[in-house]
Amino acid sequence: MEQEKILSIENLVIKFKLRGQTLTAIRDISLDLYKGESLAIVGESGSGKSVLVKSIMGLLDKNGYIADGQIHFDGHDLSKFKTEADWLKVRGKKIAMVTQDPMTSLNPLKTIGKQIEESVVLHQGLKGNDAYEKTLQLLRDVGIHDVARRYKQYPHEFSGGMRQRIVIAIAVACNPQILICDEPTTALDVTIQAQILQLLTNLQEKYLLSTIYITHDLGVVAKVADRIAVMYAGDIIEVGQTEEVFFDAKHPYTWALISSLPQLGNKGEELYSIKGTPPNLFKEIKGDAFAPRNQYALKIDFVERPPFFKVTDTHYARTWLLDPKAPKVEPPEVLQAFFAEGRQYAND
Amino acid sequence: MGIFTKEIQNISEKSTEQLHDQMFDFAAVDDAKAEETAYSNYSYWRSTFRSFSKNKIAVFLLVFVIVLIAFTFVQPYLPDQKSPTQIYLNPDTGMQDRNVAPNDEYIFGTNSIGQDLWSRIWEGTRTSLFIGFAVAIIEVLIGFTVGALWGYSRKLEAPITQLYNIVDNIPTTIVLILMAYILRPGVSTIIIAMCITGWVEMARFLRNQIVILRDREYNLASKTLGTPGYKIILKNLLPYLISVIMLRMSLAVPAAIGAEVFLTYIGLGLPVSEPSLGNLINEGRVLMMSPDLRYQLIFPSIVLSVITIAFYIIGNAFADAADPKNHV
Amino acid sequence: MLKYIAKRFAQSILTLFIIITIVFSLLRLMPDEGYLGAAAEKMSPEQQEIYLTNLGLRDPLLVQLKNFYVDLIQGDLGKSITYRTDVPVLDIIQDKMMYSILFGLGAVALSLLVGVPLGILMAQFKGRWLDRLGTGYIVIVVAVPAMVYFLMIQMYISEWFNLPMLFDEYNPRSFILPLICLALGPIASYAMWMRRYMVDELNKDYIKLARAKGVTERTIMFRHVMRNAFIPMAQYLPATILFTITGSIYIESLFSIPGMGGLLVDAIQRQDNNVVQGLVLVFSSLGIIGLILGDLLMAIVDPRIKLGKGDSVR
Amino acid sequence: ACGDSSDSGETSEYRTVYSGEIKTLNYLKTAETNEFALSANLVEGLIEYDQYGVVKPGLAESWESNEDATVWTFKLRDDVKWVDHEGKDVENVVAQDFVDGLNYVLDAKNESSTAWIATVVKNGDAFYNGEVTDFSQVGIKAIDETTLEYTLEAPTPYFLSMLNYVCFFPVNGEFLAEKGDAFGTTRENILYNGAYILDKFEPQNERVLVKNDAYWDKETVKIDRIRYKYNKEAATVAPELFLRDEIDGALIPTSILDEWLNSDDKKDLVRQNTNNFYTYFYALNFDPQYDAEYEPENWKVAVNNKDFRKSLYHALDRVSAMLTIEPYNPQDLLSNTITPKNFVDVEGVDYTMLEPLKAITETDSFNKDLALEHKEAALAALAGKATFPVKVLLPYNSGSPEWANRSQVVEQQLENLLGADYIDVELYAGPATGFLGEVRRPGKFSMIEANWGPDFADPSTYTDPFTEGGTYNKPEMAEGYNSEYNKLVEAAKAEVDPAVRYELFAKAEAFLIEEAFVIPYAVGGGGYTASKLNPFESQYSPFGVTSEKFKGQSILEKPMSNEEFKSAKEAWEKERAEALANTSN
Amino acid sequence: MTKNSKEKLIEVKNIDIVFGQGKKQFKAVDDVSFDIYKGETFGLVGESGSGKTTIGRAIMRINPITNGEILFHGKPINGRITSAWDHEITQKIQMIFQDPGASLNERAKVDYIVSEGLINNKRYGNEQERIDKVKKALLEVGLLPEFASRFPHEFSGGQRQRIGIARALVMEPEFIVADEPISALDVSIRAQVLNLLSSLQEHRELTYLFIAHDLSIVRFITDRTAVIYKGKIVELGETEKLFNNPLHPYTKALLSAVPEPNPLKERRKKLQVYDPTVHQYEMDPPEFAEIEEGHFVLANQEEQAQYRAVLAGSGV
Ligand SMILES: Nc1ncnc2c1ncn2[C@@H]1O[C@H](COP(=O)(O)OP(=O)(O)OP(=O)(O)O)[C@@H](O)[C@H]1O
Ligand SMILES: Nc1ncnc2c1ncn2[C@@H]1O[C@H](COP(=O)(O)OP(=O)(O)OP(=O)(O)O)[C@@H](O)[C@H]1O
Ligand SMILES: [Mg+2]
Ligand SMILES: [Mg+2]
Repeated sequence: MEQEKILSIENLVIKFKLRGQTLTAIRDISLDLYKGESLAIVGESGSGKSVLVKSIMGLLDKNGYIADGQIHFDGHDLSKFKTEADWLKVRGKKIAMVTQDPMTSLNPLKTIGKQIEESVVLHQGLKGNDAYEKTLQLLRDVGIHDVARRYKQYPHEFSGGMRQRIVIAIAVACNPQILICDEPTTALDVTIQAQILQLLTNLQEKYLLSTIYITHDLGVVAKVADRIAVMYAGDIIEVGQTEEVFFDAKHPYTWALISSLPQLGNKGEELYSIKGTPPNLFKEIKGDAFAPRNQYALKIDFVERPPFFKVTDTHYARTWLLDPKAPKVEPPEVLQAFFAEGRQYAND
Repeated sequence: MGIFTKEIQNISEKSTEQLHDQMFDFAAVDDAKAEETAYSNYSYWRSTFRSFSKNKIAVFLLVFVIVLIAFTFVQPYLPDQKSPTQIYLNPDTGMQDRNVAPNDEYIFGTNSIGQDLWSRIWEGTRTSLFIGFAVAIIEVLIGFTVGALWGYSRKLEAPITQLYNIVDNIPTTIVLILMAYILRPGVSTIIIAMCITGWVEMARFLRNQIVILRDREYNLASKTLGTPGYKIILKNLLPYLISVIMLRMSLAVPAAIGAEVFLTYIGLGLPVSEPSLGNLINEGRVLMMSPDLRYQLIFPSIVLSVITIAFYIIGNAFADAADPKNHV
Repeated sequence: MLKYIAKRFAQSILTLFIIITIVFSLLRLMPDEGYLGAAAEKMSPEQQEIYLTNLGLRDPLLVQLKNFYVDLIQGDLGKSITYRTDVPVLDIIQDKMMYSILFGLGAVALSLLVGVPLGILMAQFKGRWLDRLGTGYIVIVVAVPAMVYFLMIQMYISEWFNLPMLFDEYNPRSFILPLICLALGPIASYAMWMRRYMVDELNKDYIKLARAKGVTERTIMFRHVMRNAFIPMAQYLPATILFTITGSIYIESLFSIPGMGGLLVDAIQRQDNNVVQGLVLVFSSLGIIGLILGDLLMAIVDPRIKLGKGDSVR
Repeated sequence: ACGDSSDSGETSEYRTVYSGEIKTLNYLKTAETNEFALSANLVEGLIEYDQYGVVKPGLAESWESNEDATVWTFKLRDDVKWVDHEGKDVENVVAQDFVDGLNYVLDAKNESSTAWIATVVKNGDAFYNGEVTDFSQVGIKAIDETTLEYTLEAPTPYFLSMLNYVCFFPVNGEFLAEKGDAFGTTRENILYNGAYILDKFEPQNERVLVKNDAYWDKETVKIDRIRYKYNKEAATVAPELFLRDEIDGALIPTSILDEWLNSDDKKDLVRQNTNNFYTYFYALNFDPQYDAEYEPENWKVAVNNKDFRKSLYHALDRVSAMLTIEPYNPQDLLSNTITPKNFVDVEGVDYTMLEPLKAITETDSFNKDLALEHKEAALAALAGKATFPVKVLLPYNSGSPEWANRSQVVEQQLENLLGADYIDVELYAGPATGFLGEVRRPGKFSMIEANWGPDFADPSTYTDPFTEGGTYNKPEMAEGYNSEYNKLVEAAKAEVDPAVRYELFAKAEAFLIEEAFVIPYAVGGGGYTASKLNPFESQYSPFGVTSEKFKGQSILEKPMSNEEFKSAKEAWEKERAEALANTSN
Repeated sequence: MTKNSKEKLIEVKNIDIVFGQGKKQFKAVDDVSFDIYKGETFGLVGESGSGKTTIGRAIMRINPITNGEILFHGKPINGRITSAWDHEITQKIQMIFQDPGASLNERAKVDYIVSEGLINNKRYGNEQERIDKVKKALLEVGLLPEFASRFPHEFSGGQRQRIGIARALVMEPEFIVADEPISALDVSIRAQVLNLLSSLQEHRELTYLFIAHDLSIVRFITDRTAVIYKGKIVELGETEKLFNNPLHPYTKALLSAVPEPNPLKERRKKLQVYDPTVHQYEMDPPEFAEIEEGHFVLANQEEQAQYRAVLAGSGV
C-alpha cells in the first residue's frame, strides 16, 4: 500500500564539534515517516537515536550541526532552518516530543496545570477559561483523576508515572502531526510502562498522530511499532515492517540484538551475546561499522560501506550478506527457531 | 520508496563491477581486539593538563605567575638591586631621596622616606604571596579535615554544624581585630587571624561537596569490601575534590592578600618595616589626590590586581579542565 | 511552620549564648591600657588599679560573665565605657542602626536592580560581548583594591557630577555616591551568581521540554528560567541584606556615614567591651535571623520545600 | 560661609572635618585633648589666658594667695549663668559649683581621668584612695556664693595654671545629681556657661556649636557657629573638601604638600601649624628587661659608659628623622631641650635660655665629629667589657606608620654614621595598643622614642618623668649617678621664688642632657594646614584647655599663607616677650 | 540448574526494616522471611520501591534491620558479632551493584578497585601475589590483564560491570547479592554479563541473590523467585512454577505487564492491573502459606483454597 509521506529525511549527516575534534553522530541517513504510522527506532546507547529526532525539532545541542542532507516536512526543508522564528513554526505546533525522564522534564516551580496550559495557549489559540477547560480535558485524557485539584499541584507531588502522563499531555496539547517519544518509559516500572504505552497507542489513534518511538527495549517495540528502523553507530542498518524485522531480520546486528534476548535463551545455557564495544565516532568509520564485532563479517565489510539491499517493498537492510556474490549465511539457530515461532503466530 | 531504490541501484552497480569476489570472503574474528576499548591511555591528570593547556590565556597567566613568584625570589640577587628597607640619601643634599618619581635609578620611584619602591614591591609581593599561600593551604587543610568529618561522619554532623553556626556568626571583623590585638603584629599573626575564620567557609564548602559524594554507590561498594572510613575519604572522596579544592585555593590566595590590605587599613597589618602589598597600598592610598605621587599607589595596585585576576582566571580554567566532562 | 520557627529560634539562642560568651572572654584578653586611653601615661599604677576595679574588670571572669548575663536578661546591654562614656549601649547602636539599615537596604535594592538583570543578560548572551563586559566588570571589582576605586569615585565622580563628597542626611544627593560604592561589590556578586544559576537552569531537562513545546526563548528566559534561577539566590538574600547593613567600614569612613561598621572597629579599638558585646549580639542575631529568613523565604518561593522535614543546614 | 565677623547681619560660621571622635561631654571625667577642645568652648573655669599666655580673669574676677602659695582665694563674677542646651537660663554659677565639681572628680567611683591633677588639693589623694571619706576635709571651700577657697597639699606657686584644667571646672550640683551617670552623655545632659552651646551632637556624624547668648563675655565671641563634620578619612578627604570650599580648615598631610606648594592656585592656601608643648626625646634605658636575644646585659655595660651615650647623642641626625613628619621646615620642630621653648620664663627671659641650659639650647646636638670622637673613646673604654657591635633594641608602635618610618631612618642613619661594627640597631614592632604597658613601662627597649606633655606652668612638669620612680629610663640606675639629678630637682621644688626655682630646674635638665641620659628631639604639633583661622588670635597657654577656645577668633577672608604666618609669628613673639615682661613687673 | 543440596546458606527470618523515626517512620520491609540454598540463584522481583534493594543491603549489613535476624551458615550476621566473624562475612558475602558507572570510583585505577578488598583484609602475601590475583580475576571476567592500569572511565558499560564483578570475585566469596546488575546496561551487552554470572556460578559454586525487575531475565537466570510487593513477599516459589502458574493477583499483573519481543503476541495481550482492594483481609488476615511444595503465597484461608483449586485445575 502506498502511504502519504509526512516527513522525509534524506542523506542526513550530523556532526558535533567537541574541543577541536569532530564527532559524526549521524552518518548519511535516509528515512521516511508516513502519516498515521508509528515508527520505532531501536539501537544501542549512543547509536544516534536521540540526535536524529532532535535534529527534526531543531533542538540539537549548540555544538552540533547538520553537515549535509535534508529534512522535508510540510513543504519546508528543516535542515535549512536557522532562526528561532523558523523553528517555532514547526516545533511544538506540528511536531511535539515526549522526553525520556519524567522526573526532570517538568519545571519544578510551576503547577502542572500551568505547564500544560502553556502549550494549549500557544498552539490551540485558546485563552482564559477555555484554555483551563481544555487543560482539564487533557488531564483526563491521560488518565488523571480529580483534575481540578491536580491542576494546582506541583510536579514533586506526582509519582513518576503520573509525571510522564503530564509530559504526554503537554505534547498532545500542542495538537501536533508528529509525536516523538524518546524512550518514554525507560525510567518507569514495568507495570506503569505498560499503562503508558497503552495510553500512547490510544492517543495516537484518537488524534491520528504519526509517532516516532525511540527505545532499546524490543518488547516495547513489539507493542507499539508499525515499522522499525534499527540504528548502529549513527547509521540505519535495517528498516522494515515490525513483523519483517522481528521475524525475517537480515542484518547480523539485528540478529545479534534479537538473539541476545533472554527469552530466546535456554536456562543453563549461554545466551547469545555481542562481543566487543561500539566504534569510536570521532574516528572515520570505514565500511560496515558493525564489522569488527560481526562474526559473519566479510572482508568487504572493512572496506566499503554496504548499500541498502531491498528485501521486500518495505524491508531493506544494509549488509553485504545480501549481495548476490556473498556466501549464503543463515541466521543463528536460536533465531531461526524464534522466527519460525513468530511466523507461526502470524499464521494463527 | 523512491530514495532507497535510487541509492541501491547506484551502489549495486558499483559493487558488481568494481569489487573483487575475494572481498566477499569471511574476515577473521579477533575477540581480544573487540575487547579493546575505543578510548585508551586515558589519564585523568594528563587530560586535565591537556584541557588546561588549551586555554591559552590561563596558561599564559600561569607561566606569568610562576615567573612572578620566581622573580620575587630572584630579584634581590640581580645586579644593581636596591634594598627594600634601605633609605637612600640624595648624594647632593645628603638628605633622604624622598618621593622621587620613577627614573633610571629608581624604577618605580621612591616613597616618602626614600626607600626604593621597586624592591619594596617585589619584597611586598613575596610577603603577600607567602601570606596568601600559607592561608590558602592552612585553610584547605583544616577545612578538608573538618569538612570530611562533618560530611562523612553522621555522629559528628550535629556538633560540627553547631560549631559552624557559632564560628560563622561571630563577625569576622571582630575576630580579625581581636586576634591582631591579642597577638603581636607580624606575618604569622596575620596568617593565624585569617585562618581562624577562613577555614569555616572552606569546611562548609567541602562538606557540601562531600555530602554529595558520600552517598555515591562506589563508597557503598568500598564499605562492603570492609574499607575503613578514613580510607574511603582519602581514596574515594579526596580525588574528586582535588579540582574544587584547587579552585578554592587559587581564589583563597588573592582573597587573603585582599584581607591583608583590609587589615592594614584598620591598622592591624604588618609593620611598615616589613613591606607587603597591604601596607604599600595603604601607604599609597593617601597619595591618590596628588598626581605626582600617585605612582606610589598605582604600582602596588597593579601588581595586586594582576595577581588577583591571574589567580581567578587560572583557578577557573583549572576547574574547567579538571571536570572530566570536558575531557575529550 | 510556627513550630519550626520556634525550634530554630530556640537553637539560635543557644548559639548566641555561646558566641557571646566566647567574644566576652576574648575581649578580656585585650591589654588593660586600652581602657585608660590617654590617661594611662599620667595615672599612677594605684590610680589605674582603682579605675579598672571600678569598671569591674578585676572581677573573676565568671563573675563578670554572670553580671553581664543578669543585666542582659533584664534587657540591659550596659553602658559604653570608652566609646561614649556612660551612654547606654542600646542607644548608641540604635542611632547607628538607622543609617545602616537605610544604606543597607538601599544598596541591596540597587544591587538587585542592577546586578540581577546584568546576570540575566550575561546568561542570555553567554559568550558574547555583553557577557565579557560583565565578566570584566566583575573581575575588576574583585581584583582592584576597593580602597583605590572608592577613593577615586569619591574624588572624581563627585567632581564631574557635582555631587557632595560627604554624606549629609539632609541632602538626598549626598546618598548617591556611597550607595553606588556600597552596591559595586554586591552587583558583581549578584550578577555572577545570577548568571551562574541561569546557565545551570538553562541546561536542565525541563528547558528542553519547554523548547520542544515551541515556547520562545524569551518566554523561556522570563517565565521559566529567571524565577527558578532566583531561588538559590533567595536563600542567601536576607543574609546578604543583613550583611550589607553591618556596613562597609571603609565606605562609612570615607563618606562620613555614621553606621555600624565604623562603630564596630572604633569600639574594638577603644576596647569598649560593652559596645562590642552589644554589637556582637546584634550582628550575630542578624546573621542568624538572616539564615532563618532565608530558609523561610525558600519555603515560600519553592513549593518543593516543606519546613520541618530535613531541617536544612544551608 | 565665612562672612566678615564684624558684619552683624550675616552669621559667621566655621566648618571643619575631624576624625577623632570624643567619647563624652563630661568634662569632669575626660583626659583627652579633643574632648578638652570641645569642653573649653562650652564650660569655663576660674581663669583664662590672653593671646600671649598671660593669665587673666575668667569666672574669677580676682584672686589672692597666702605667702607659701598653699591657700588661694577667688572672688567670682556674679553674672555668670548656667544655661541648658536650648540656651534657657537655669541657675547662676556659684562657688559651691566648684566644690561639687572637685568632689565629683576626686570620687574614685566616677572614674575621672584627671583626678590625679586635682590631688594637688589638700587631702585630695587621701579622698581618692578612700582614706578620707568626708569631703569637707578636702581643701576646697565655698566661703559664700562668690568666694571660693582652695587649700593645697604643698606650696604650689603655679597653682593658677592648673585651674586651666577641666578637673577644676564647676558643675551645678543639683543638675549633676539629677542626671547621675547620664551627665555629659548628650547635649541635653550638661549645662553650659561658656561661649557656645551644643546645637547638635551626633557622634561619628556631626556636631554644631552655636554662640551662647547668655555668655558673660559674649562681645569677644566672633564666630557664631562652628560645624564639625566627622570623617574618619579626614586626612585624605579634608584637603579636597577645603578646595571645594566645603570646609574652612583642613590639615594638609605632608604626603601631598609638594603638590600644593608647587601649584599656583594652592600654594597660598597652606601654612605651617603652630607647635604644641609635647616634647619628644630618645630615652636610653638603664634597666633593660628584654629577651636575651637582644643582649640586654651587653647594652647595660655600654650604656653606662658616658662616651657611648654621647656618641649616640651626637650621632642622631634629628633633621633627617624629622623629615618623616615635616619635610619642609624640619628644624622648626626640633628641640634641643626637654622643656620646649616659650613654656615659662623669668622676666621675659625664656626658661630654655637660662644658664646652663642656654648652651644646650643654642647648639645642635648632631655633630659627626664629636660622635666619632666619643665612639673611639667608648671603644677604648669598653674594650673587653662589652662586645661590639652593641645591639640597640629600638621599638616603635606598629599603629603609627610615621613612627615606624622614623625608626627606620634612625636605624640606618645611626648605623651609617657610627658604623655597623659599633652598633647594631634592631627595630621591633610593638603592639598598637598597650604599647606603654607592653614595651616602655617594663623596660623592653634599649633606646626608645618617647614623649611627655606638661600639666601645669612649672618646669617640674618636665623633670618629673626622670626622677626616681619615673617610668621612662631609670637614669637613677646609671653608674656614678649618685642621685645627682634627683637632688637638683628636689632643691628646685623647694624654692618658691621663680627666678631661683627655674634656675635650679635648668641646672637639673642640663645635667640630664649633658650626661646624655636622654636625647632631646622635637616638640609636637607643627605640620601644615589650610585654615581661615588666625592662630595668633586664640588664647595662648602651653597646658590646660583655654588654648582650644574659639572665643576671640574670627574667620579670615582667605586662609593665611605661610609668609603671612611667619611674619605674624615673628610679630607675636615680640609682642609676647613684651607682654610677659610687663606682667612680671 | 537444580539445587544439588538443600543446605541453607542464608536464612532471612521475619525481618522488618524501618526507616526514619517518630511520625516520619516508614516500614520498607515488613516481616519478610526466606531461605537461600547453597548454589542456587534466588530471584527477588517487584515494583520500584517495594524493598528489594533494602533487603539486599540488609544482607550486606548496610541497612540495619529493625526486627528479625539474618543467618549465614546458620550463624547470625547482624547485631553483635565477633570481629573475626565480621571479617569472614565481609569476605564471603559480596555485592554487585546496579550502576557500573556509579559503583566504580572513577578516580582510581582498575588495579586499586579490584584489589581494594584484598588490601583491607590483607588477603595476599606479597605485592606480586596481589597483582597476580587481580590479573586472574580480570581474566576470569573476560578482561585483559593490562586493563589493570586504566581508569573505569575508559571502559564500556559491560566492561565496567565486569570490573565490578571481578572486584567481588577476588574476595573468593560464597554468596553474592546482585542488585539489578544489568538494568543499567545496554541491551546488547546484558547477555555478556548474564553469561558471565552463570558461568562463574558453575565454576565457583556461588550462590546469588538476584534482584531485578525485568521478569524475562529473572526467569532466565533464577532457580527460585520471590515476588515482593510493598515490603511484603506475596509469592515465592520455583521460578518455572511461578511463571507458569502465578497465583497471587499481583504476580499475574506483573507478568502481564512485561512486554515480549513478539509484536503479534503483544498486540493481542490484555493488560492486567493489580487492585489491592480485591483482598478481603479485615476479617481473615493473610498468612504466608505453602500452596504446593515449595510454592508459597501470601493469602488468607479463603484465597488459599481458591489457589489450591486453580493448581489442581491446571493439572499439575
Ligand atoms: N552535544 C553533543 N556533543 C557531542 N557529542 C554528542 C552530543 N550529543 C550527542 N553526542 C554524541 O552523539 C552520539 C549519539 O548520541 P544519542 O544521544 O543520539 O544516542 P542515543 O542513541 O539516543 O543513545 P541513548 O540510548 O543512550 O539515549 C553519541 O556518541 C553522543 O556521544
Ligand atoms: N535510607 C533510606 N531512608 C529512608 N527510606 C528509604 C531508604 N532507603 C530506601 N528507602 C525507602 O524504602 C523503600 C524501599 O526501597 P528499595 O530501594 O528497597 O526499593 P527497590 O525495590 O529496590 O526499588 P527499585 O526497584 O527502585 O530499586 C522505598 O520506598 C524507599 O523510598
Ligand atoms: Mg537517547
Ligand atoms: Mg533497588
